[in-house]
Amino acid sequence: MPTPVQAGASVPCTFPQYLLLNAQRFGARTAMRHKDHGVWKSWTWAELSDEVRAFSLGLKAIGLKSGDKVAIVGHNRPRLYWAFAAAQALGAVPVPVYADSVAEEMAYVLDHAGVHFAICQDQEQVDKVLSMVDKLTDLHKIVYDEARGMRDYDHTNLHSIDAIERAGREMLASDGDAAWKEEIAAGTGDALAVMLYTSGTTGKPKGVMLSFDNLVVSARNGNSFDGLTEKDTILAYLPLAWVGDHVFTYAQAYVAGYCVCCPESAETVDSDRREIAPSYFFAPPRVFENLLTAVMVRMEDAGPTKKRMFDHFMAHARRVGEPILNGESVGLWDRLKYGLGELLVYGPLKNRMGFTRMRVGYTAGEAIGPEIFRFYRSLGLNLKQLYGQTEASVYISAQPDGEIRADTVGRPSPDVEIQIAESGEVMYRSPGVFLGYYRNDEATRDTKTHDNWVHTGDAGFFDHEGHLKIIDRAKDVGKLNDGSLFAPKYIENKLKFYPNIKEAVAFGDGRDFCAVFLNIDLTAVGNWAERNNVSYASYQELAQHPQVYSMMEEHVAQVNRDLAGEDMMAGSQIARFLVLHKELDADDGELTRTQKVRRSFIAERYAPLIEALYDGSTEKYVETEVTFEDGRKGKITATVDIRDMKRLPVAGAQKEAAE
Amino acid sequence: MLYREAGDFKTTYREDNQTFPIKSERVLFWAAMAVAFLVVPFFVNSYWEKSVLVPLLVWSLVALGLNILTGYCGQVSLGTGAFMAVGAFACYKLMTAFPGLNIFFVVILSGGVTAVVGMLFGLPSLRIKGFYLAVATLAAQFFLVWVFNKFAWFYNYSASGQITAPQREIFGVIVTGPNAAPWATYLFCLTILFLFAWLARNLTRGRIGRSWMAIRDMDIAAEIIGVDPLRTKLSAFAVSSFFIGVGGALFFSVYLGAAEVTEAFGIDKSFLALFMVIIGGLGSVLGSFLGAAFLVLMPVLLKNIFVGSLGWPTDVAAHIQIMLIGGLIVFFLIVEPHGLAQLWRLTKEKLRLWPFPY
Amino acid sequence: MVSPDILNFIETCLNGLMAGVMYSLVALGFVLIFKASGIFNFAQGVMALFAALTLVGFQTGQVPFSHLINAVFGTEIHHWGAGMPTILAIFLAMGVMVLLAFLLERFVLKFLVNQEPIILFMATIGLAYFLEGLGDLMWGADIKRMDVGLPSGGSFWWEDVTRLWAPADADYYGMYIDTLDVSAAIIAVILVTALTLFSQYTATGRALRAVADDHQAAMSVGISLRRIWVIVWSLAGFVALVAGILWGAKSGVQFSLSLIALKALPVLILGGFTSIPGAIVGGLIIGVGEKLAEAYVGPLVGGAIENWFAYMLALVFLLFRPQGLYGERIIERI
Amino acid sequence: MNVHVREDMERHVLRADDGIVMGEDLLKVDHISLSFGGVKAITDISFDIKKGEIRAIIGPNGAGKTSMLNVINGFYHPQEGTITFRGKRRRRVRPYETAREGIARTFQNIALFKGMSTLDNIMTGRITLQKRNMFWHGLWTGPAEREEIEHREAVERIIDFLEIEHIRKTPVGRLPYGLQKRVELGRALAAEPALLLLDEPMAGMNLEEKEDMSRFILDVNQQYGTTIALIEHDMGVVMDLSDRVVVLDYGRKIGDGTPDEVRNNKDVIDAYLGVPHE
Repeated sequence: MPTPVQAGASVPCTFPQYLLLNAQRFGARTAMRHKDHGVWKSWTWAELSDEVRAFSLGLKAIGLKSGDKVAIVGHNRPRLYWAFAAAQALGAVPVPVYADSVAEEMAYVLDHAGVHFAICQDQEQVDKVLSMVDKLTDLHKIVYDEARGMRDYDHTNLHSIDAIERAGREMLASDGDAAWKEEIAAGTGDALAVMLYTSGTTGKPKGVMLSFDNLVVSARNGNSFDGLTEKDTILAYLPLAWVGDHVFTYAQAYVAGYCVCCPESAETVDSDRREIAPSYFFAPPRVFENLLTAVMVRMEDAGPTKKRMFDHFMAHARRVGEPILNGESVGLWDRLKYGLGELLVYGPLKNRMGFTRMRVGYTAGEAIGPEIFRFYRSLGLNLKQLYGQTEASVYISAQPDGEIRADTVGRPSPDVEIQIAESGEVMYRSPGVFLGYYRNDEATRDTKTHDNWVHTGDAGFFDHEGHLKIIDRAKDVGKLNDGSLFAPKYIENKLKFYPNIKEAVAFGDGRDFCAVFLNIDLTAVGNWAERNNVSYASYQELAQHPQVYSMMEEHVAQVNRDLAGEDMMAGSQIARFLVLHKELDADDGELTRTQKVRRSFIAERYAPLIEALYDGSTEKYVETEVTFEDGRKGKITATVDIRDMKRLPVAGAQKEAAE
Repeated sequence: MLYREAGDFKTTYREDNQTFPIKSERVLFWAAMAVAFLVVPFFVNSYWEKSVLVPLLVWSLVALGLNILTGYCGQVSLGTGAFMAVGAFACYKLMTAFPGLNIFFVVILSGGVTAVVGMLFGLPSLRIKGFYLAVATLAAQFFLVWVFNKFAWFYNYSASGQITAPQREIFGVIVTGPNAAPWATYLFCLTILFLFAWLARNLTRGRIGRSWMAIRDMDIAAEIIGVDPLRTKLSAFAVSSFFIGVGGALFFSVYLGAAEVTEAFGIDKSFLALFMVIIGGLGSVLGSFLGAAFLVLMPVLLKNIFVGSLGWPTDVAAHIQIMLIGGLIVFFLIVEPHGLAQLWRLTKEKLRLWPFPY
Repeated sequence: MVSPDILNFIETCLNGLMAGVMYSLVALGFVLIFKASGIFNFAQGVMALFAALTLVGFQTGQVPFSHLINAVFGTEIHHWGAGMPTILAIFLAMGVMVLLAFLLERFVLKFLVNQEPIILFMATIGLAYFLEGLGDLMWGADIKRMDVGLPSGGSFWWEDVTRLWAPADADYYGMYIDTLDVSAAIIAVILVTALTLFSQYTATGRALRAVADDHQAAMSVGISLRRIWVIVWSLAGFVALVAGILWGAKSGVQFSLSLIALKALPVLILGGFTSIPGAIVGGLIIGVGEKLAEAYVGPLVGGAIENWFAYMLALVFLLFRPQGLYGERIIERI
Repeated sequence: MNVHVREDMERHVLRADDGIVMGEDLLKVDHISLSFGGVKAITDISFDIKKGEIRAIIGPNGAGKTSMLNVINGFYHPQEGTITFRGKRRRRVRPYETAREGIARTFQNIALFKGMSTLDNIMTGRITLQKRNMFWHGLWTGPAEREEIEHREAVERIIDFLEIEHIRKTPVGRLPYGLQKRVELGRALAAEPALLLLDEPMAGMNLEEKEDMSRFILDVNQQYGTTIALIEHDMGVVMDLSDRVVVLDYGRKIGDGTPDEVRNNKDVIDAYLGVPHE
């Protein structure tokens, strides 16, 4: 293990124990940075441990006790991360909540978890909690980080972290921290560490209970798998309530002792990442997609010479970049040319994206478009895929260095056992397997077998190299009426590779053919429109523009060509498509908070459109209800065009097999 | 393209505020300084010293001074030649009156004298603005040159009306007079320029610089938010004249050796300096250097081409040269009115964004 | 009978007025361009030099660029062999100035629209360098005599008349006045009057004034800014030609002729950059003031004060009246 | 409990400690008349601004509102009348002197320093609080740098307050109008003024920007206890924001009081409905 625990000391099994250990072994190393007021403020592990102690003692002073649930609401702020350890040190259980969830969603979680304390980032979050305070019978205290705007609030049960830390320091001065440390030392690994509410594609969120053992072992395995040490750096920009963020920027950081950097605000993430240049980076495919789209869009505007140079070197990178990264043998001339490309294109590109120092990068959550994945790999970035779940404390399978495939999610992670059920569903068993769903034994029983095997809900199989391949959600994989396999996500991902397509939803299960909804990417298509003098007044008008349709038609045709070339998927070529008149939006419930498509909801909401796809009409008039940013509701109407696509002949052998 | 900024983050305001915030630039700068201080002196000969390096250094200093007044504080001055003359004559009088005084201090004191004179002529700036002020500074130009011409005390009653720099040394090394070695005069000027560039950077980066720029950008608003216009403008005149005075002192004592006021410090010098700051870039320390380099090196280059390579008569070459310089100035103003410094900034921005166009 | 002192004073004033008219003439060139385009044209003086050089060149039949041609091809040409009548030469020179205005608009001004005044000002200094080099290259840098047939030399008649004004016993020989100055002044007055009439009573003149008042508005009513600029610069070229002839006839055509621009600057700050009457009255004040100062103050401080006196006069004046002679009181707004 | 705020209040009180209790007169103008070359801009106007309040000055175009602000901060000098600020009757002053006494303002037409970044513009607002002289600035390292950093910290708090982190180093000329207005408010706040004059802070803004700006103005008033006098045309905003309103018309005062009182004042209604003057 890269971070050997000192001989003689017992191996820590909780995060507060790791905190004290880190203060000792990495006392002078930077533990956390935060871009605040224009510069990166930083805390060493020793300072961090002091802050957490003061915070923790202060919380104790206002009545937080072991077993209490503490909601943590806000964006990636150092003090909210401290709140985790501060609460855990007292035996309390942190429950992070998505900061952008609306008051009702938040209230459900707070109520369901029965939180006693809510630690909020700012007035916005405090207001949300206060608006629902009547329903939250267990809630005693609200704590906030940024005081702005709350001068006139009733402060009987409202406290600022400043005040709490001050109280904590007073307590420390008068009583010392021996009792506090004893309490930490008494912590055990099997205790409940945190509760993470999964956003859930259907139904109400469920509270996944993870123990210290779950997290600590997973973190330790994760660190050793990728050789992460106290010298690494990570950017904390994903939602606190998401298991990935919790494991990568809290659990693994505490175990390895690496540095966590919090950006200044959501708008500055890109420039903050460039400044920090993290060595360990995690992002859902969407982030990589958006980055690539931005790259391509900007390169469209480059001068012809520069563009030709870029294209030339990118083509070269596609050819030799991955082999070089994988350590395969590549000719000297190709290597030299790749070196020149590094100087002219790859290096600057990585620099602009803030990936210059990235040693390990992961993407997960959804399948990433193979082209997108290869783009980053060919630049020389060690981007890998992993497959994980909240219930597994993230890791189920991951790609080891040098064994990277665009279409697999790698081998089982250390200490993880995987089996494929009869139904094709992937199941696993590991030390990271959750304790259960909070106050929902039924769901726990549905998901976890008595011998600790967990249903993932995903369909997949192992390829001949032993790599796990995920096709789709188990329940989403279906069949067309002619019996061909229909994996909607697979098709959607192929479509979404095109920068012009932001989102795609495929239909076909139990139907005669496959048909899709497309969402244009406003940035990319808008840019294209500007360059081609296509004028438009609204998203809707642009989406329905005939030229946009022809462009989409080309993309779909290409996807059909791809599909025709694959044994399993050839039958599910796209027969008809339409471009949606509005952008799919989480506020309207069409996407999850993690920006995943909610297929069934969409199918219901746009039923007339689906009907039109299958009844042969060439256009359809629809009315759609939308929610505006301020919460008001409105209606938009449109007549949506539908296009027919030519399906390429399926290879003869396949046809026979299907009959 | 050459910039790799990823991972270059600032943890204190001090770091955030440094002169070269990008690491590669810091390296480049100090490497250039090392070459200028440690390598060039070993290779400099009399031709390079007299026609390129020393004039370049001295004019850079003068341009820097004028840029403080015009570029940072927005007060256009056409009296630079005369202020250089003040520095030169102060230097001459000090050198001859106190032969024991170290030439370094003489030069600095000459700047001080010029600062006082500059402030005096800056007084009208409180009431007169824009072109009216520019023309008013011409009064200083003509008046001061007349004074140095008319009153023989200034040139110690020499028959020719010329002032001649006596030999002076620093740490035993001769830096003025006919016996000074090229490397010595070069290093002397370089050191002073380095010091003053550092000073200029310091003055322009903080409160003083901001108050100058506030007056420049919108004088009424500046006064309403608390900038005292008189003090601010006078301080700009003082600092600017200080720089120009030191430049004038070096121009006379190190570069020319002997000078006659109407010839050496005429209005053409005022225009030359103004061109340097405009071509180089108003409100930019770097621009002052670039502008000075352009206008010092261009004639040398042209002369080498026309007379050296093509073998044309010097008068024809001189005419073409002046035409070309005039044409180039107009060309530059059309292509990039914000000067070479802006061109550099844009290039840098391009390189930083590479391969993206924006 | 008048005392000789007073007569001397009057003589000085008269000479000052004469010089002043010439200053006004140059200043007028500045005002024309500044009003129409907001450009402070520092090249006005060099334009006068260039115009005069061209005129003399045509008159005496010089081959343009002969020095350059000789240098490049090793030839020895200088003159066509014959000159041309003065009046034709004047017309040709005027043609060259119009051509220059056209080229300027085409290659320089067009690109400098909407730049800051300081940039425009610097561009005209660049232009001044360019024209100076061009003039020298075309016609040579030697001092040339300008003779367009204007009378010159002191007027004996005026001397005789004025001698009688002094008491007979006074040691007074009459006032000296140069006939060249007189004819120059007369020409200048005619020109100024003509220009004023032009701008008041012709369509082009009205368009000119419209542009001066408001560029945007003028353009919106269909006045072509670019055409106006060519006209204005041609006019300025014409004024420069006249100034070049008059000053050239007086002191020869050479580089120092371009310095008359410097003479005009104090007139401008006194009279205002945009006021034609200001240019005239300012010129006269400066002319008289300068001559008086030279006569009465100069001896006290060692003479040769004409270089700076006008500036000091204008400066002191400005300190008490920042808006100039004809400007309106400035109310600052925010 | 409320530590952040308390600290900021203390800072403010240190500077504005003039012995004036909240709610008493901070500024009084008495019988002010101002004319330009015979044209009367303001005729015999008197009113007061109490410490801690938001005081609106309203009126139709040309009513003399901006001239009144210009008088208050010493840019115009009235021919008649007196101004009492912080209990002291003011002599004839230059605008930069009133700035030093604690009056800051924003302008109807944005008057930012176009050549500087957002950060530098706001730093310039602290010019009255910076003390180091040219000598120290020339040396930089040492007192001058320390002072600069100290003020940078204060400015960063304002940047945070106004939520303009992302444009910290952008030249202000490139910013959209609404943000420029915000930067200008930042520059005025940077002076930690006792009295803040806002000349049409919301002119030309869309609804959302107006809401933001209103929030900032209220926050400034509540959080820092800053007294604010503002000119604004949007009546809704004025009535929501201000504690008391003074109404001018043709350079005369025609109404003064709480928003409700003013709303029901007959002269005011006439003026706004355009009833001709007798």
